[in-house]
Amino acid sequence: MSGLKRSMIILAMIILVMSGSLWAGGDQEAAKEDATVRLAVFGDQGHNLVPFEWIEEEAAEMGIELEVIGVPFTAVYEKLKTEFVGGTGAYDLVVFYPSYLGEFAEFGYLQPLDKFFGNYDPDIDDIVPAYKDLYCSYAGDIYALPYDGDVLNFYYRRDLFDDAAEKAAFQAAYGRTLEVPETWDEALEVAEFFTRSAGESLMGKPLDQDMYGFSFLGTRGFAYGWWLNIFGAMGGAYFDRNMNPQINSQAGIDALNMLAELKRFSPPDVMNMGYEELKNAFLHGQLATMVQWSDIWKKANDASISHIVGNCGVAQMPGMVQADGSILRRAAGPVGRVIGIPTTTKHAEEAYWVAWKLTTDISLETVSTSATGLDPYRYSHVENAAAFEEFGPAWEAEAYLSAVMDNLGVLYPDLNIPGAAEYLDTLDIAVTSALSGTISAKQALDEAAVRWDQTTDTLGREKQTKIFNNMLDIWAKYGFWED
Amino acid sequence: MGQVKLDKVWKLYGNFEAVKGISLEIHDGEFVSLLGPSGCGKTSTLRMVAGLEEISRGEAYIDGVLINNLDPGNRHVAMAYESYALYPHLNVFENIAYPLRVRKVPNAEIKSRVEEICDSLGISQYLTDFPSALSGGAQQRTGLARALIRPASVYLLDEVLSHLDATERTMLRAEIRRIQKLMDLTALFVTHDQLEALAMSDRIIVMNDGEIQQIGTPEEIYDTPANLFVAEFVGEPPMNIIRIQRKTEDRKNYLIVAGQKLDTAKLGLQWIPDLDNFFLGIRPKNINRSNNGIDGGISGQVHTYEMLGDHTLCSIDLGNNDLVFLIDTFDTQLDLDQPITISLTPENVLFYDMNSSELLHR
Amino acid sequence: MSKLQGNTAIQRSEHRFAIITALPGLIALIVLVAGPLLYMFFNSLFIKTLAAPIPPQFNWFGNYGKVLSDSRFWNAFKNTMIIMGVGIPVQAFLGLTIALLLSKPFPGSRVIVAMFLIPVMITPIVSGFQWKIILNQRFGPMNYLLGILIGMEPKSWLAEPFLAMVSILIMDTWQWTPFVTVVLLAGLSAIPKQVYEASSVDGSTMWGTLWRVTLPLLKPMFTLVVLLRIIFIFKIFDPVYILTGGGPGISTETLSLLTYITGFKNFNVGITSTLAVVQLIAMVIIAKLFMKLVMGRKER
Amino acid sequence: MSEYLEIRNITKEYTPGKGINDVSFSCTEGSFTVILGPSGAGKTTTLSVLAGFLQTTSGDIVMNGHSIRNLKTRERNVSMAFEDYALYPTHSIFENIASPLRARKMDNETISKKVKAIAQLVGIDEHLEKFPSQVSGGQKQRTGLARCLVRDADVYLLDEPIAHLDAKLRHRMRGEFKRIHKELGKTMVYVSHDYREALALADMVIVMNKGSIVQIGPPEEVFSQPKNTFVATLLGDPPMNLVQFDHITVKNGTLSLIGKDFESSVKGCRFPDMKADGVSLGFRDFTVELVAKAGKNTIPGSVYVFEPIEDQIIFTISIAENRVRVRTPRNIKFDLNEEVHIKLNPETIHLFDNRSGDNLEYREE
Repeated sequence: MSGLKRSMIILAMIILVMSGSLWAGGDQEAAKEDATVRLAVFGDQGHNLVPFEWIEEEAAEMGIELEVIGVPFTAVYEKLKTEFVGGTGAYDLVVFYPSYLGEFAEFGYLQPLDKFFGNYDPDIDDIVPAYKDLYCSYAGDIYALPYDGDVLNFYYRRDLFDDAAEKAAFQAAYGRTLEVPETWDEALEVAEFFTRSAGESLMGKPLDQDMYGFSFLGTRGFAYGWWLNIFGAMGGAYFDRNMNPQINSQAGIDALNMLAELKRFSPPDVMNMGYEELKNAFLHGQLATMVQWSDIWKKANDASISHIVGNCGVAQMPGMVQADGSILRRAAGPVGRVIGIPTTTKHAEEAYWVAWKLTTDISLETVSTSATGLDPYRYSHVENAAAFEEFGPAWEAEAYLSAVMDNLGVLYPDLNIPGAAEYLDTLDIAVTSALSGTISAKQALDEAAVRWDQTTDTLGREKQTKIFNNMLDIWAKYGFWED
Repeated sequence: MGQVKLDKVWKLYGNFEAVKGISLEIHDGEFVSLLGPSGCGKTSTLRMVAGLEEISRGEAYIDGVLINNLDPGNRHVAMAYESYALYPHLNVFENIAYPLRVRKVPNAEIKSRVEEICDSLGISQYLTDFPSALSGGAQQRTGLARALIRPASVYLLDEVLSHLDATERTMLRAEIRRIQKLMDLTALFVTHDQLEALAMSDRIIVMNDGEIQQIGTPEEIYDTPANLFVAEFVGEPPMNIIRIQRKTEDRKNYLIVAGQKLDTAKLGLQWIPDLDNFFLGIRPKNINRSNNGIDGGISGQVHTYEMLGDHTLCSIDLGNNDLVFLIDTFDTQLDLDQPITISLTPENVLFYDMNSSELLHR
Repeated sequence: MSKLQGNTAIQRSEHRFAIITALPGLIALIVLVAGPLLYMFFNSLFIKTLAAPIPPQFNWFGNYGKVLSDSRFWNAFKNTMIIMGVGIPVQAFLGLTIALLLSKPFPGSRVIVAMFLIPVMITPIVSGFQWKIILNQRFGPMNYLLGILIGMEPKSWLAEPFLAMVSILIMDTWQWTPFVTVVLLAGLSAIPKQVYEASSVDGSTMWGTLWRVTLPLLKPMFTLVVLLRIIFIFKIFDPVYILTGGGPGISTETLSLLTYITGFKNFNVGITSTLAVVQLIAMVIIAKLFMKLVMGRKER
Repeated sequence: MSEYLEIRNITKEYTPGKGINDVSFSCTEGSFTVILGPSGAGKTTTLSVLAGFLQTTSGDIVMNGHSIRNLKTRERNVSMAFEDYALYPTHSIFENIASPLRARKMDNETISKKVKAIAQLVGIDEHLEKFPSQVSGGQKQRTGLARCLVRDADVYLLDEPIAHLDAKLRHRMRGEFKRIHKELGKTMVYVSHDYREALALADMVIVMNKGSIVQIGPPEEVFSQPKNTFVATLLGDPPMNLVQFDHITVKNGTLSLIGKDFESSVKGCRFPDMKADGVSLGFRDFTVELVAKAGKNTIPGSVYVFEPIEDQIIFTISIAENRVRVRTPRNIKFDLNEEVHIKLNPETIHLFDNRSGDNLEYREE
């Protein structure tokens, strides 16, 4: 048996070594030796890379062949980072999430794009400013062009809010008119009001399934974004100017408690709901309100998948009432997609053409179709309601676009300094842990704050502080931050 | 008590008839061997008695009790196996103690009984060893001890000597026989080795092709095999079977053996079958060399010979490649191809029918 | 060596030949096994990250202190141990029961054994999504079945910390019980049939034979399969990654997932290497403890 | 007859227990030598040294007056048959037999002729077109033998060539071997662990044990005049009986045996006068009689067990701690534990030293 034991241990070592320390290396793509330029495009798998197919013919005329390499949603950072660290130049064009922009630009993985603007004008001023400056720029230079204007919006069931009987019932219960909530406190009341079990009545008809007043995204990964909406509205910030974590401030705790309150009126499996689950619950008519990315409105009006066609209301994110009586609103923008050009590419000009084509030339088409999950990010998008009319009447498309525009206007940007992935993962764990009840909000956020400090120390406090302050400067410019 | 009775017992595997309605009885205190070549049905028979195989048809009784539907553990049988079937994870003591442990016999009694049986089988020094550390002989002794440790109506021994080397086999053969006799046990022993069967048995049941060929004492089986199968199967070297043609000329009977015409009177034969063709069977020991030229002799040439210590085994070519064997004394001087004349001991000559292979009687 | 001196040239060349032929394998072994292992240990002594362009900093065993005082590490360790402590006994028991049922061939048993291997062969991604659907709170068959069978309220399998862990155990058990079964079946088929026959003639009951003969003889295979499962559970990734992503919160985060996140999300080379070394040590200790347990039982 | 093959003081050491030590013997041209011994005796090592598969540590091998010690196998002109056949499974029986000839680039016609002749001699000529997997073990063994014999070699080395056959076939092959050897008239060295083969085939038997030669002699001599108890028990089935005595004396041809519980004497022995302690009396089962009453030249014992075999009975008799086997005609009847007496034949008894096992007669010489 000792022979067996010894070999088991050796086996164990091999397995561990294989699983723990083998770093995936990118494949080196040898450039073709003919006139056609072959561009390796990197991005997350799925419908968001579809527009690359649309431009294949046109690209071919330009002497460009596109090879699209898709990876799973959650693997974008690890693959890209691995590739950049390895520096093999495997990709010519990369689609990624803007929270990594700071890190990638800071370390010189990406090249500034301003120099190409002369060739093809990206119409920079058409881009919603917050997006342009916070998600595409770093240290004053444009490093990426926006591709997907992700921002969270407040969704509600228009039919429920318009129903006379429900209005009356709400009036009786809460002593005010049933309206789309302006504040998170109102949102909570509305959520409570509409949460009903199967068999109870809704709009005068008995429910054949449970109805929930609200829902958020609770699965691990981007849940922090839903907390950011409230945290931002409460005036919270990631760090202060001295790089002290602020997430465990009273605002952070209150925001997390508010989200926990809302969870009471959310589906029981909300902590395992991701984009798909959340979307499906809303489209199946199980949710009265929810917060989601901008593309949901398009999906909600697609009769092949939606039970609530024509009833999907999109509104500005609720906020918090300030001392002066005004309402401070913040809409988080987790994920999002931008296109950048790695410094290692040999075909930057061709790559830029592709980026320009998709983000400028045909950008309206890419955001106004149900074939993609891409969302508006240009003034020209929101001004072209007609392009969205396949999803609903003009007035509704206009209302949708104006809500999206409003929310983009109060964007609470993802942290995009180096180490953002680690900071945000830590934050996400704190939020989901507290929400799942294993730990108190304060404890969770305090722990996260400690870890943030450790991350900052590992990455170099001085440098991180400087970079974050640059970010805050931009925030301040748009009024997202007041010193 | 220890009686076994099989009444028209069949063993069928699908369409294959392994045992074809055999009937037999084993009496109290008797050592009976089932002898036959592999595939003859002897092991199936034993396993049916043990309860390891279902009895397809017919009835089996132990001590008068119908056992067809009894579990092996309830049949009052004990068994030892060709490949020992020891429990590899138990030491010799525990292997032997197993049947007692199963019956919840008190520890002290187990200890004394195991020690006693190990003493008589000469394995006392191995009690704490595991089977894998033992020689084949010691393993089989352990297997036998495990079978003998508890009282049983009948002890079933399945080819228990086959895997042992020659010396061990001879020794254990004698010891099994001695213990069986001293303890007055009833035993059913399966073997393919005719020598073992002859040496150990009170009675032998020769089987072939699922059927009983002959039941008898070792002497009966050896001296008067009931058919050609038994004649050739029992005895080493086997019985010489010589094709004979009978000719009658001038009222005298002649036997034509390999083209040689022999006078039956001069051969000393009292009786020959009233058939034109038959087989003559004679054991090599009952063939003698005779001097050249004497009547009644069969002439041939030495084909091969080998000295085997106390005797020389010689094969004689009678012509037409018909070989017969004879056993001679050790000091015989022989040469290959040397001419030789042989004679048969008349009282040991047997005749067999060519068609039925059965022994022909006067 | 003195034995070699009297040897002829032929023999000496034989020895040389033996060494030369064994050398490539030996070198490959050292390079493939010892190399990465040493490199891993080396890295664990440094503050080293790829998330920022800072030079590696020698830190003695600081990383170990950091890891061992980190509640998230202990949480992951605890979760791994729970999966091991609950999953392995359950799988061993189920695997043994099924193996015993299948050990006597009956019509169709080969087909069943073959079918049994399907969970092992299905890509973890696919089976993960399958289970995600099965366990779905609203339309998953699990809640539906439990509802009509025992009238249970629908459960949020993947959304509550306790149930999420149960779900992972269910999927892991579904995935690995067949493996345990097949290994034990191989072990069972290696037990000579005659030993069972001997036991039945010796008068033992079915249970007695199981307890006195089958189980003791199955022990080596059992030990092997449990050791393999210990190692595999240290590596457990797919069910966790796909079903819960370690959530809610970190309630189902395992050591392997934590290592993955530290390595491929945070690109912290030093800590990742430290985690790997700590896991290796933990695995060796647990395997040793288990072996001690198994060996100790032998001398009764 | 000249010494054709001489082995001089060969020693071969490699792993302990597998070598041979100071082995010397010689074979005359055309002789049949059998090396007999249990496994581990060094038989196959000796053969491998002769074949050149193994190099000797010291000593010399002389063939026809020339040392071949430093020649490689292929330079020695020896041919060998192996215990495990070592046939080429992808070749037909014919091609297997032909392979040594093909290796020597003979023309097809000669090969065909030689293969057929040898195949007929060993009795495999009807199976030449078959493949090894299609023939029985005995036929495989014959094929291996034919392959060994087909070519003209100075010496044929046969390593247990019939060990894997069943008893009846082995018996037949023994006879046929004799024939083959006579017809070929070649020098053969044959290794076996079965004394029957040695007695039946050999001109000269070399008994080996633990890497050394124990006795060399013609078969009758090795059988009836064993040099020690090892040889006495290696040959014969049952082996020679040995009865231990504390003390013996021989005076004027009368052997006095003093055991633990009894004394006996045997008159008319050929032994010279002597006194010795710790001696075993040896006799073969067929040289003695079993009688009911003590008498001249008898030793007492009791029946341990008796076994009727064919037309005889083998009695196992306990003499104190010793068990001996005696063969009697079928009409002798004694019961278990009954007292009996063994009547010895003074001509055929032997005395062995208990400690060394040596035959005292050889020691006296």
